[in-house]
Amino acid sequence: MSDKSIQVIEGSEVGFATTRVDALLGWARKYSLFQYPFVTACCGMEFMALASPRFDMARFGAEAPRFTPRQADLLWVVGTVSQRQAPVLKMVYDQMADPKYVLAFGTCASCGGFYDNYATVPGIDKVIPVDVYVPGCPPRPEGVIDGLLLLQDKIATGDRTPAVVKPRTDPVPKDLVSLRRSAEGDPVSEAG
Amino acid sequence: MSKVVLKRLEKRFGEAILSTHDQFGDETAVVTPEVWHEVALFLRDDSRCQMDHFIDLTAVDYLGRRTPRFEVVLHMRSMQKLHRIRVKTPVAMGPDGENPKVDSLVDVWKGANWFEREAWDMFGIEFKGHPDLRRLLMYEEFEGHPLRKDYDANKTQPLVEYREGYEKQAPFGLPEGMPFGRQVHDRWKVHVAGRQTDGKTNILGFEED
Amino acid sequence: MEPLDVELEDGELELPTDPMLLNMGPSHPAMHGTVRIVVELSGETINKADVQIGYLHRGFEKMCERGTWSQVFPYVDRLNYASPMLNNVGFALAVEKMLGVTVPERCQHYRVLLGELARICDHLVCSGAMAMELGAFTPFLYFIKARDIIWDIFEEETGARLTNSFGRVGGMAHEPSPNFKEMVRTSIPAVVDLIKDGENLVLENRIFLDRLEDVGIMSKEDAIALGWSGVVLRSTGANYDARKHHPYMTYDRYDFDVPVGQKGDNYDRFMCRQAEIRQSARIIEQALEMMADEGPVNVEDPRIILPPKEQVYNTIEGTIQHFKIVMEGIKVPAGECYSYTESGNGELGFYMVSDGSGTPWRLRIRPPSFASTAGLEQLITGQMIPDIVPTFGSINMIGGECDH
Amino acid sequence: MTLADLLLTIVKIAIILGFILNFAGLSVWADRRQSALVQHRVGPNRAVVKVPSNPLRLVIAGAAVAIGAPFGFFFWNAAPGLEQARMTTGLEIAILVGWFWMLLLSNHVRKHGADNGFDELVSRVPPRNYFYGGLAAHLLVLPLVRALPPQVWATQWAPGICGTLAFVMIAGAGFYAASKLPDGKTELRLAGTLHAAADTVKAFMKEDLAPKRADLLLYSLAPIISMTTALVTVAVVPFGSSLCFKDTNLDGMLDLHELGGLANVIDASGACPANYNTVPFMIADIDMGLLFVFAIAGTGIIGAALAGWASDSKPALLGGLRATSQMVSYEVALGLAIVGMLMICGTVNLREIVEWQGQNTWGIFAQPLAFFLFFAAAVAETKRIPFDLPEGESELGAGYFIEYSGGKWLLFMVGEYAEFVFSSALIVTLFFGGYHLPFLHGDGLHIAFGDSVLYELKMSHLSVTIIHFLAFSTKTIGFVFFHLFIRWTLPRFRYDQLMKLGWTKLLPLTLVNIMVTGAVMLAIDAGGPQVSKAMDLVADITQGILALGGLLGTVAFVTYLLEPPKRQRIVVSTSAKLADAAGGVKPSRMQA
Repeated sequence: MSDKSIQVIEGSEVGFATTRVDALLGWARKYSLFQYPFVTACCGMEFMALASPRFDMARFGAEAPRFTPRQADLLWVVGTVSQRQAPVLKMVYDQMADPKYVLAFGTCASCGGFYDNYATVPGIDKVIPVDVYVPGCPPRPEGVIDGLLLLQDKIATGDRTPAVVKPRTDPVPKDLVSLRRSAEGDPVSEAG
Repeated sequence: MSKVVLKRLEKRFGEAILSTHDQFGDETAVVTPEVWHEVALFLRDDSRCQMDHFIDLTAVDYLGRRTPRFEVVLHMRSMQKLHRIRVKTPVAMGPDGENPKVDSLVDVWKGANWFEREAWDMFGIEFKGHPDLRRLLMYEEFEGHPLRKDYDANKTQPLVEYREGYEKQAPFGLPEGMPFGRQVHDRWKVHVAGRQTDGKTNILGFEED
Repeated sequence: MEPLDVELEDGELELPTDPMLLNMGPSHPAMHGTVRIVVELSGETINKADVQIGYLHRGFEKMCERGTWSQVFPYVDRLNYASPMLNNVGFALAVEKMLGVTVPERCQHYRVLLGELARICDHLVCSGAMAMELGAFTPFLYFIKARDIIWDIFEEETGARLTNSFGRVGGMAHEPSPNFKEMVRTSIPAVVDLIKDGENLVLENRIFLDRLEDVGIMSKEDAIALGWSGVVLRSTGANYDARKHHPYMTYDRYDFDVPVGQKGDNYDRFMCRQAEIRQSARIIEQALEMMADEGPVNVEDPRIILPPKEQVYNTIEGTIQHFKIVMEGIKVPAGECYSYTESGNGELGFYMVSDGSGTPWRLRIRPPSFASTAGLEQLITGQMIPDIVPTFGSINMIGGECDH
Repeated sequence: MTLADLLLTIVKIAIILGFILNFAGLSVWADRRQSALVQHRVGPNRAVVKVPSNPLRLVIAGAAVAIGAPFGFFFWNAAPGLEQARMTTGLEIAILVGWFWMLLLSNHVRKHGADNGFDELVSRVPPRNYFYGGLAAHLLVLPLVRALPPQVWATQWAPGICGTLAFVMIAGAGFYAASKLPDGKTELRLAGTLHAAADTVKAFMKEDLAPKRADLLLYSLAPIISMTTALVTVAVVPFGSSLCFKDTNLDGMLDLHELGGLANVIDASGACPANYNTVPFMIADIDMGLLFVFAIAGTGIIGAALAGWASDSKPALLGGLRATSQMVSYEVALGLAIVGMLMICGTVNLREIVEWQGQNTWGIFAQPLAFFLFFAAAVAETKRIPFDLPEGESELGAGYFIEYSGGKWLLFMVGEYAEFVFSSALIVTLFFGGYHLPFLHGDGLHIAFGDSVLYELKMSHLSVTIIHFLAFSTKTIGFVFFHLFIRWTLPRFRYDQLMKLGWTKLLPLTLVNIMVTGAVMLAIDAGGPQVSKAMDLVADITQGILALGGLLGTVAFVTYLLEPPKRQRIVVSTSAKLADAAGGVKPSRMQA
């Protein structure tokens, strides 16, 4: 079903009603990303920080954790996926209901990182498709929020091509301390 | 500080103690595999030693450096006397490439259980008398023992299907390795990629179809 | 369903039943993503349990045999990823033990400071996650908020929030930043306040206490035989803390207590962690006083420490020295050595075999939570399914070090 | 049943279901916003709808005019006897809108800058001071209006002017807000509640999976049972007092043309005068009200049990078993906990129970122990923390609905949240006076202790009804938030602890409660008129305490909300500093 709606949006013969419905669907999916945290390793520590008050993932509607893949929309793969873990990941992905999105959190999930050996899968895209890669070992929460916003953009436009979060720096006013920064400044909001 | 333990060991076991040293301040005794279990029991129960705190059990592969090839290393500590000691025993591969064997210490210290399973998993050292010598860190279908020096660090093995319960199921995926190739959503073109899993190179080659 | 046409004898009123196998993990909210527990249930009671680890086996020991001694630091960071700085310090001490060098006193205090800050983070994550898995979400948020304050210090000092890779053989990567002491002094009271907020929510709470008390009891003898160490061992009443009993660095000069439990149940483990946070704060206060503001941080040994950047760029000796250390690694004398420190979870040991080259021949890590996870089976057998959650949470299994 | 009855019932169903469902949706969202509360703030929410500004301006201004118009229009021809009340109402509304508007404006200007001189003027006063000023004005008006001589208020123009003032304030606020909208398109965020709307749309359009070996019929039936039972029970809860329509043709039936004949003033008891038709503000005014609730809620167990069994999944089965045993156990305590209340009121009709509380005292004072027992059992019935074992997220994944996805799962969630809004409503009805407010009677405000009257204000039937509805909603919402706070704080029980609590603590206590209640009732009956008079005075005092406590609580709450959040400067993050030193890097739109 998701594929069809995507094709309609990008196709040339677009009826007014269909685009309206698709736009509504895109909007709803974008702001209601129930997540399945597939947390395995170090990045989980940053994932906790992301869910905690300072970075507050809830603002994006993407924090409600569902610990059953059936009810989740967004699969966060947080941390290294080993050879032993990979089949589990595949199983979890298969059990998710469409439309489903995958975010590779951190270098290990994106490409295996510096664990280039017999035990580690070099990137989860060897096992499941990925929508957004967030590099970093572990990535800063700001970077992950960038990734989330990128994913939201992609969902709204129906674009399923894999994308990578690029590094960027935001300007910081002189007297702004870090605690206030996420509270009010929210420079990332411009991208969303 | 822990010299007294070494002295008592030498007194008790005599010839079976191959050598002792205290390099970098760590008192060490090398014993023959035959008395391995006996030494452990003695160290735990002797009133002057009381090495009741199990610390570590592992192995080292000295491929090309020493014979016998493997050395099983045991660290322990005494809660009361604060002694620390290391006991090692050299073990060799069997004549037909059989796995080296040594007595299990699970009945001496409970904690040895997982450590021995790990040593079996990583080095292929069989512990005689171990109640449940399964692989610990790797999966059952994994072939070889990765920490042996002759196991190539890059050698990947096929992914196996997730197992419910204890029983094994057939592996899935390509027989020669992981189903490599970038997986993307259906709409997107499927890239074909290959990775040599046996050799040293591991280059991901992408190709538009 | 089978029809129930079994002939029942007099007095035999039992239905034919099979025990149920339930699989928890490896991707399960309470299993921290990396452990699988297969339990055999009778009702909700666990008859048998099989703990399977290795889902985060990343080949740490094999990777260490491929690079130089210094290149091990990033891998060490990711062992106990709740407190990377403690691992860093532990590994640096291990290599220094083989090299026979001692870092200057200022550096020792600096290492202690960063290490104790990391220990607070470690305990906060463990206690917070445990409370969260029991259903009390707010204490977790308070603890993470407190941890973020400490991470700010780490970021200021090392440039990284989590995986610092800040330790070096023979010193630290950088000397303390000018306002380091002030940052720590202002942050620690804020952290302790937040921890109090979080604790007030759970420690006065009958439900929370009922879930913890008398659940997952481990006897002292068993804990010792299992090779437990750290908080989990001390909670059983055995008094062993490497910082007290085998002091390293400047730990013998600080005045601090080692909290010891009585029963070895989940409550004791939780309380020992919380008490240890206070002790760490005490150590931090004293170390701040003792640490000199000026002075060298690294040892003055050109075979170990990289030369300053000006020398590398401007003098041929500096370039060569830099090249030798980076490309060939620090030459560690041949032999074997076991070095241990008290990490967040207990005794973190490194057993190293060197053949005299710049690369470790064998680097064995003795992970504290490996031993404690081995005891999990004994802890949960006979308990109920919900008891797995606090028991597993309180032994603080960290996948990175447990699975190597 | 006449056509008018049918129409009114449909309207009532729409209002009540709308209230329950909307509020269930909103509380889902509030449930998730806990981290923001810990940080003493509500973060900017990202769910945004872009609306063209001009139509939005029309809507805002139009709404303001529509809300304000009654005050400006009807107050000019005040009903005899109600002039003073109309005057007070008009002034109070004007003050309320005034300070609230100024406060918002001042806050807005402080954050986003001033557009004109008026903005600057307003923002010179800190937002909190507007609240304090408004509060003083609110209190001042009450004695002032009463002090005025009858020559002033008994005329037609005094209430008219006050009503017009209220109209001007409301309409002015609306127009000024409309003028503040940016040109082109406005981003509507609605405090994050749009996320709840997004959840609903998304869940219905999500793929609906079912396990291979599931029993498809029962699997599909379970969520429907779960949700329907939660919604049906609402039918017997009174959301407000009754409306009285004049029975012009005296046939005892409500006809369509009689809908215009709403009573102007009724007497203090709240009962309609003779020749008037009574329309209670509940969907079904049935005599066995409470029994109906228990009967239907008991059926809800089937939903959870079926879901657990039909899913063919081990965690689901365990969750279903837990749900069944837990709900059956606590149903007993739940039922017995309110027996004391029923004995005192002598009825199981919820409307009559509320009326009894209005005339005497709130249930919490009559049955304090029963309240706690009932509350604990009700939380257990709704399967929320600390009793959320059937879901047990960290043990069973998601418990009995672990295999559900998409729309079916949404039904479970809506059912669960509707259930807990409903249980809040039931607690309010049984123990917190339902729609009743202290000293507010059918004919207006009447503050009296025993025989000494302190303050009196006549009010029209319609305004009393509206206030009653608002009071009920506010109390329910308050309890919903109480539920949320519990969920955020408490850990969950273990299965055996749960059973022990239910059978060995709650159940005996409910029985003790029944016996004590019976004994006290007998004692009061034996005491004669002296005792019952004293009881009446005590009841009045409790009402006074409630009124005072409610006012102070509201003021404290608003003051707390207006408190600027405490933020400590601790450490400036390094990356921020680096960017700062470089003069800042221009943000660019992120690209793939």
